[in-house]
Amino acid sequence: MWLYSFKRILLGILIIVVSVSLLYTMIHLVPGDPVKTVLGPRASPELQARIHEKMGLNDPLPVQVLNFLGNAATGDLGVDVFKNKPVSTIVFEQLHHTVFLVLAGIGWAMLLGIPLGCFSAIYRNSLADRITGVISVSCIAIPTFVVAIYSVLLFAVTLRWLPAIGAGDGETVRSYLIHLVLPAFSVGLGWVGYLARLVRASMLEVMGETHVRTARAFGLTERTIIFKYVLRLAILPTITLLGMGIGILISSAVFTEIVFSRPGIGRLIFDAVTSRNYPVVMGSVLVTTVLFVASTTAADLLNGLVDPRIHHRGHE
Amino acid sequence: MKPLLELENVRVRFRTRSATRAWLAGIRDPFVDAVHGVSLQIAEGQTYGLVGESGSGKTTLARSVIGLVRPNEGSIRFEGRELTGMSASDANRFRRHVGTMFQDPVGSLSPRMTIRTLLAEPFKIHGLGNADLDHEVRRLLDLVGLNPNFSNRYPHQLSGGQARRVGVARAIALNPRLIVADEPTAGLDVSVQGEILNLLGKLQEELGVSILVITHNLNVVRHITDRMGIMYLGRLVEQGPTREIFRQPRHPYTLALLSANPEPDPDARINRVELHGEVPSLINRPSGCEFHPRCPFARKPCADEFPVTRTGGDHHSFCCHYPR
Amino acid sequence: MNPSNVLEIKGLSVEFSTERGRLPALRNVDLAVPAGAIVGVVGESGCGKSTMIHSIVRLLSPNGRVVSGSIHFEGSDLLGMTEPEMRSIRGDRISMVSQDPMISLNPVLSIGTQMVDIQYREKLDKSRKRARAVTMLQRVGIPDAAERLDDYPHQFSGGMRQRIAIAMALQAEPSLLIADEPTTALDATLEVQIIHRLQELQQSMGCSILFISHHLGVIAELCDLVVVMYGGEVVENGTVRDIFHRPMHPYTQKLIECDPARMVEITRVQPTIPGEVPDLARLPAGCIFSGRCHLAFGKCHDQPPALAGQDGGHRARCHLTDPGPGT
Amino acid sequence: MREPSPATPHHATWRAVWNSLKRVLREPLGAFGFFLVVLVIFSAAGADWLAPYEANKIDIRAKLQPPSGAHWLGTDQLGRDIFSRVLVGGQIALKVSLVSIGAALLIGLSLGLVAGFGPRWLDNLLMLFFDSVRSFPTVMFALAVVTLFGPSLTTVMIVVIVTQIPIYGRMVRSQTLALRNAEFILAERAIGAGFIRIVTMHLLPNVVGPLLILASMDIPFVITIEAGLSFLGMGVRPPTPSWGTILNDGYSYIYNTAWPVIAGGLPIIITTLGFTFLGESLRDVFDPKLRREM
Repeated sequence: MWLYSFKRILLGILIIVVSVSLLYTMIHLVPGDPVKTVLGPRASPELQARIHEKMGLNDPLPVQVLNFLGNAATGDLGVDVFKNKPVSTIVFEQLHHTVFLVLAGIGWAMLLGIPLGCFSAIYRNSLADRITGVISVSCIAIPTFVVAIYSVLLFAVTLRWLPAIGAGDGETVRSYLIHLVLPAFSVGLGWVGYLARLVRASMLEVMGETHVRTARAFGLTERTIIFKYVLRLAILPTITLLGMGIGILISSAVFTEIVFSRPGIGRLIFDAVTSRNYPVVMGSVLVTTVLFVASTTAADLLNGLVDPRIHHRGHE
Repeated sequence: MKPLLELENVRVRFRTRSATRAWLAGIRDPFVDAVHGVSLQIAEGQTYGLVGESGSGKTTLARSVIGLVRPNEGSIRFEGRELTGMSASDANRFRRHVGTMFQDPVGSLSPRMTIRTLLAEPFKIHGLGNADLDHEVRRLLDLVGLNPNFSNRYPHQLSGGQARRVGVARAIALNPRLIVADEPTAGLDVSVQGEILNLLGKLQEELGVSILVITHNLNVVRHITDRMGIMYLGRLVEQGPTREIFRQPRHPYTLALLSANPEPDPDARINRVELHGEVPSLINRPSGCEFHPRCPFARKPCADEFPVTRTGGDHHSFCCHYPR
Repeated sequence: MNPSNVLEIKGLSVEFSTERGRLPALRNVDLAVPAGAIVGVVGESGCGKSTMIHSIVRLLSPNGRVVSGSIHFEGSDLLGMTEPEMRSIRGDRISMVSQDPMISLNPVLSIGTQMVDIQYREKLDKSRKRARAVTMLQRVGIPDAAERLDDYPHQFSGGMRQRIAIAMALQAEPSLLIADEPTTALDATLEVQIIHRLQELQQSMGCSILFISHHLGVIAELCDLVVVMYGGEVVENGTVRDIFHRPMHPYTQKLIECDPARMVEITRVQPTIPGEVPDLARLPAGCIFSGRCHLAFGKCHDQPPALAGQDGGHRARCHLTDPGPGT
Repeated sequence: MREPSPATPHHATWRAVWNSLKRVLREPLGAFGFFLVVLVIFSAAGADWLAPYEANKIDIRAKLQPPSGAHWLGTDQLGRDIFSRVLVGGQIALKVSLVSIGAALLIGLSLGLVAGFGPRWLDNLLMLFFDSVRSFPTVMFALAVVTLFGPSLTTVMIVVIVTQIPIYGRMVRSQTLALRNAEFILAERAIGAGFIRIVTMHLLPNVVGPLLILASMDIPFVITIEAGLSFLGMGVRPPTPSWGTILNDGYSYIYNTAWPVIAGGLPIIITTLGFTFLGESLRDVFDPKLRREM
């Protein structure tokens, strides 16, 4: 097992290094001087040279990439030359908003989606199952930002039940939570469908396997069979999906954050992209990539813990 | 008799771990011998049966004969010509002379092709595309006893026995000198098994081909082969004329295998040689005679010394310290 | 019902509804398993063996339905039971060993957990249940059973897994064990080991076994009584000697003849049964075997024969052995 | 006895397609999805002569009007006819998704075959590449690309192509690895079939079907990306209409009128639902594993 974990973590680090290097290289291969783009055409040559020096743009590209990665490993993501503030500070000022949003979204999706999937699998082909199926598929199909806009239209503009803008006054927890309701709803809705479909499909697959028939033939109660013999296996693909889900949500939070004008890492990147602020783009993309890889890796490791077939692979 | 196929000291090694993994785990030799030191000959028109349980290396050996697996040591000669290390085009020419049947009757036919396409394929591959393919397809179907309108069907529309017949037709399409048949009766009901065996027998008589049969079914071997070899852990532990081996098996493993074959007669009294334990893994080959941990007759030297191969008349050879 | 029988099936018919319509997979099947006996069921693929055992434990797939007939087990009708009543019988009075040991155990639960779970009816603490599991594993020949209790199925070889499956099935000392081709997936030398172990355990526990196989040699060696099935019907039943020495039905005769192990003389031309197993969607009007029977005559093609012969003894479903009423 | 008719494989293929279509249409959801997809395709294809107005024609006097006989879906803040813009936007959305999925399919297929058949190190390298691209969440990647090339339709397509390649590549690779040692492939090798013959005649026919179903189920995803990026102002450049820009324009005026938002969102919902329902029932028909459950 530890060999498996070690390999999986190593792979995760490798993936981060490769993808960030690719991005870094791409940014620097694009024609045009990023500094000029940032400072505008009328900046003095001395200022340009100083910023060049400060951003380490005079080194050859591989050195730059290595420097960036090396610094990143120690927590230094570079400096935002506009605000003269470390990028890491900027990123971590915003990150928790996104994390709360994602956890709230995936949390309610899990609480509803997984039981719904189990229910559908147990009563498969019933009317309730069919209706759940249609609703789940529809939830998956409708894009998050459309859900977000329509929910603003319905709950904020028309019904005026909930606030549409911002993350609260920043003083009370209650206000923060109220402002979280609609964003979390839109972020999670598609995942309710995803989880319900996946849990249903994998439960049906497991329920068709011979060992479940064996368990039935031993007269085990339906409760034991479903919750111990079936769910334990059927949950494995769900864990993997959740790992990916958290990663995907962190990155796609930008839509929800724009629609609801919430602070967060998505919005930060969006603003940085619009103003072509490369250090902030790089820094925040690196952080989200790390989070993405970390959550998928964690899911795989969790899978390894739950699934003895992976667990024991090291011994053979 | 002139041997058509000659194997000498064939050894096939498989990698068990990648180089880096083996290095990490501290294994210096990350290989196993799936086939080790196998020598055998098949004469023209002869049927040779290769018997063994799962993991004995019999399928690997067959695949090295048809060139799907490259032996690491030893030589394979077909009509006196060396096959190992042959150029790709020579190997392809050689393939015309060898027909192959794989284990799974339906699964060894490409699923999205009609029977007609499947039967015409050997001709196309070997540049005989201008032959009257429709005629050839009908001839082959007739030869294996299938109605010509089977040619428009797909493999999944056939029963096991019918698919097996198509497999036979493909194997004999180019008039080969040798047919390699891997478990030709696997997955077929008893009543159908006989049909396939009869078909092979008939074709052998008409076409004069040699057949190498790989099977775990001793009954098949007993009835259709001239010579047989018994494999255990990648080695040939005994080989000789089939009648001779059934009459007097010399290696204890052969004895156990033959006696493990229950007869359909409630009054048959079987002097059964029962083995202890299970087949060891190829990674941990036992010392000395590799069969000794399971051998009911093992004595002291068996654990230490590898037995030499002895010959007991009429090309009957066995690899045992204390043959029966 | 005959009180000396543990299991008695009478006139069992089962249908499956499929895309091709209703398939009558079993028709009018009679079968009896006397207490303490090993009854073998022989037949080729598609003869309805599996459907029959799934009907006994009432675990037919959802599109299958029992049309008529009764299944009496220890005096009570299994088909009339409620689901909880049926569940109290499964695994306790009737247990099963299935064909492929690689897929019949739950892959993510240790065998100890699975063996403790199936003892849920016993009022014992967990350590006692584990101890019982170890004893049972030792009896089927698992070396180091106590140390391996927390291992998972994938850590055992195929032969070991089948032993574990047998241990689980016999744990509750059932009165009937249904073994569905338990040795088909194993090599010959292992097959012999396991059959002998099964025989020993049957003798020491005194249970009955319904043993399904297509391997005539195994049936001849292990069983006391034999039932021959073809195309969803019982075509012949009798003692093992009746069937192997005095087969009455042409199908049984041919089947035994076809087994290459049977032939003392080495022959290059093997006997076969020409033709194909009948399509369940288009059954013949007469005898189910008439299309392939070399002895079939006029009546065979339009009148289905009845299972006839000695009551409770050697019987066959054939017009040749049963001239029918009025003659 | 009947002479064997020279049925070409083409014949059989079309008949199989027709049969599966019939099976899809028998399911209410499949039929509904099929209907929606046909509707979307027709309206996009015929956008030029179906649209009552020129999509970019500004008429400030008629701004933010509710739906009426003259403007079926009302007008936006510049008085442009939303119905016409929706039709033209649909054309763009479909074009983007078909072109980019097609390109990604071709590249993914080739890379997957290379990974499946090539040497171990190349396989590992490609897998690392696939995993790296995938771990770059689509939206992040899109933003990064927009930073480089600026917002445009091409940018959207590049994003889609690059992010979809690993999905198809991985699938083709795993299929190839599974089939590479399948008995029928070994049998072909044994009769001397060459590499190219094995790939084109025996491997691809067994890989392409599932791949196409997968790709058809990706169409809604791509439409979402296009609309989403355009919504953020990082896709199609104004004034070219896109469902995303229609939504964005409408969102700014959401407290004035709800119609532009509703009109911009509905086509997205209709299209994604249509393709998803159709894709789901196609998969049910083609995936025998699921069919057995029924």
